[in-house]
Amino acid sequence: MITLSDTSFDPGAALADFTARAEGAGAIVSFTGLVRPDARTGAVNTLTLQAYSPMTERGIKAAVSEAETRWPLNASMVIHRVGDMAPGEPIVFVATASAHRRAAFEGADFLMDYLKTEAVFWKKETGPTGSTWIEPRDEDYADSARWADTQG
Amino acid sequence: MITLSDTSFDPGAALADFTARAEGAGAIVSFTGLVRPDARTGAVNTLTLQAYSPMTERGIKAAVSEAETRWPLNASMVIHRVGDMAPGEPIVFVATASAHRRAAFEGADFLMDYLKTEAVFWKKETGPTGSTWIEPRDEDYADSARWADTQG
Amino acid sequence: MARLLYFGRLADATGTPLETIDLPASIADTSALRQWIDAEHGSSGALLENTVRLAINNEIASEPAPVSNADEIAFMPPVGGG
Amino acid sequence: MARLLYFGRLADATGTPLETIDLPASIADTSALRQWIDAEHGSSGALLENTVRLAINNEIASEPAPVSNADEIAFMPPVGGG
Repeated sequence: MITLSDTSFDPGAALADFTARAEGAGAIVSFTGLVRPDARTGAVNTLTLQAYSPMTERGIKAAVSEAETRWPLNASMVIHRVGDMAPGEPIVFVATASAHRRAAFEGADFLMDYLKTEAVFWKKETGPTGSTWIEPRDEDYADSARWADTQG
Repeated sequence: MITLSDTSFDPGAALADFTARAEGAGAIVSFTGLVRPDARTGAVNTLTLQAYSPMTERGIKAAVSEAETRWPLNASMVIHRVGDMAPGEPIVFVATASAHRRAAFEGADFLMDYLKTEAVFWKKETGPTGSTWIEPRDEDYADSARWADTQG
Repeated sequence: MARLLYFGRLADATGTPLETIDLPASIADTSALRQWIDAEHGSSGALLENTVRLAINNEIASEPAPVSNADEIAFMPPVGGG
Repeated sequence: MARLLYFGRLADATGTPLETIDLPASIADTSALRQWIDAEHGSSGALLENTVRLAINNEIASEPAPVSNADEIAFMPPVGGG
């Protein structure tokens, strides 16, 4: 289940829904990303995320399919904000369910690496000194490259 | 925050509480363990967990302290059930908050390895053919040993 | 009419996130489109950069690719995740 | 009076999870306690196993360790997490 939402969402409610859906699973991992007040360009009042539908959703669906191929997941869920967000607001929620904890952890970690490095989003930070569009940095690619080792 | 609870708890409510407490964090990872209907000894109607207070809590606190030494965590939370549980009920909830996702994932993973392999609990599965006390198996130790590499 | 989308900093470079425009007959591929629209908007080469990818009708293009007056064409700076 | 706790399968082996008992004067250390209480309950050696650890007043004991009639003594099979 993949949702791009232009309004705020509640990670606790998302986990409650997901847990109710994940019948028979023994392990559920969730990741919640929140807007930090001290992002890359200094103090941040507003984080803006742009997506390009349906390309953005298609990419996330492909990452979810890859995760479900690599790990035995009973269920998975992605909620991603778009639009303007304030510090402390949730940006992203990912949950995975599996029989055992290792698969649930690795599946969620993999999806987050995709979402934070390759997903089709453009990101702008607005602070007291103005707005800056943020483009990828090397550290992001290093995280994502961890998964390449286990491929093929 | 460490809680041993002899009544059922709601992982969604726990994550909502934790997220509210984790001010300034950018990344929150949660793990929820649920009673599976198909545990080690076959069909399971009831899982029973025994703790020895305060030794059990003391061990969990030490693991939380170690996690907070190893990773820059803003906050962490452990809720663990004791007593009788039915399939689908939450057994354990762990949450970690950090500035970045790698620390939050690894801190939660480390705490779960402690809780599933070394924590002071005794576990009984009761199914149609009777009750069995479950003692450690090798696979559990392999997971926990992963962390030894990064020690010292 | 072609629908042109400018994502991220490219909306600042062109002054608009989105426009519907009649492509001149001379604009038959992505290479010609980049040159022409960058000049139209006075974007100082922002639309010519190699790291800016084009998507035609929501699919990443292997450039140069043909463009037509019915296409939705997106100018995409590097995506960096959410 | 000493307070004896039997965790996990040891409650099945002794027939009780918990008892308060007057230790005979001859029972001065964990080794003597294990022998005596295993015989008392007819536990067929379950309380003598090396993998069964003893905790005295909520601290794991390095055996043999002295025991007194005021102690809480727990018999603990291997712990396997939750």
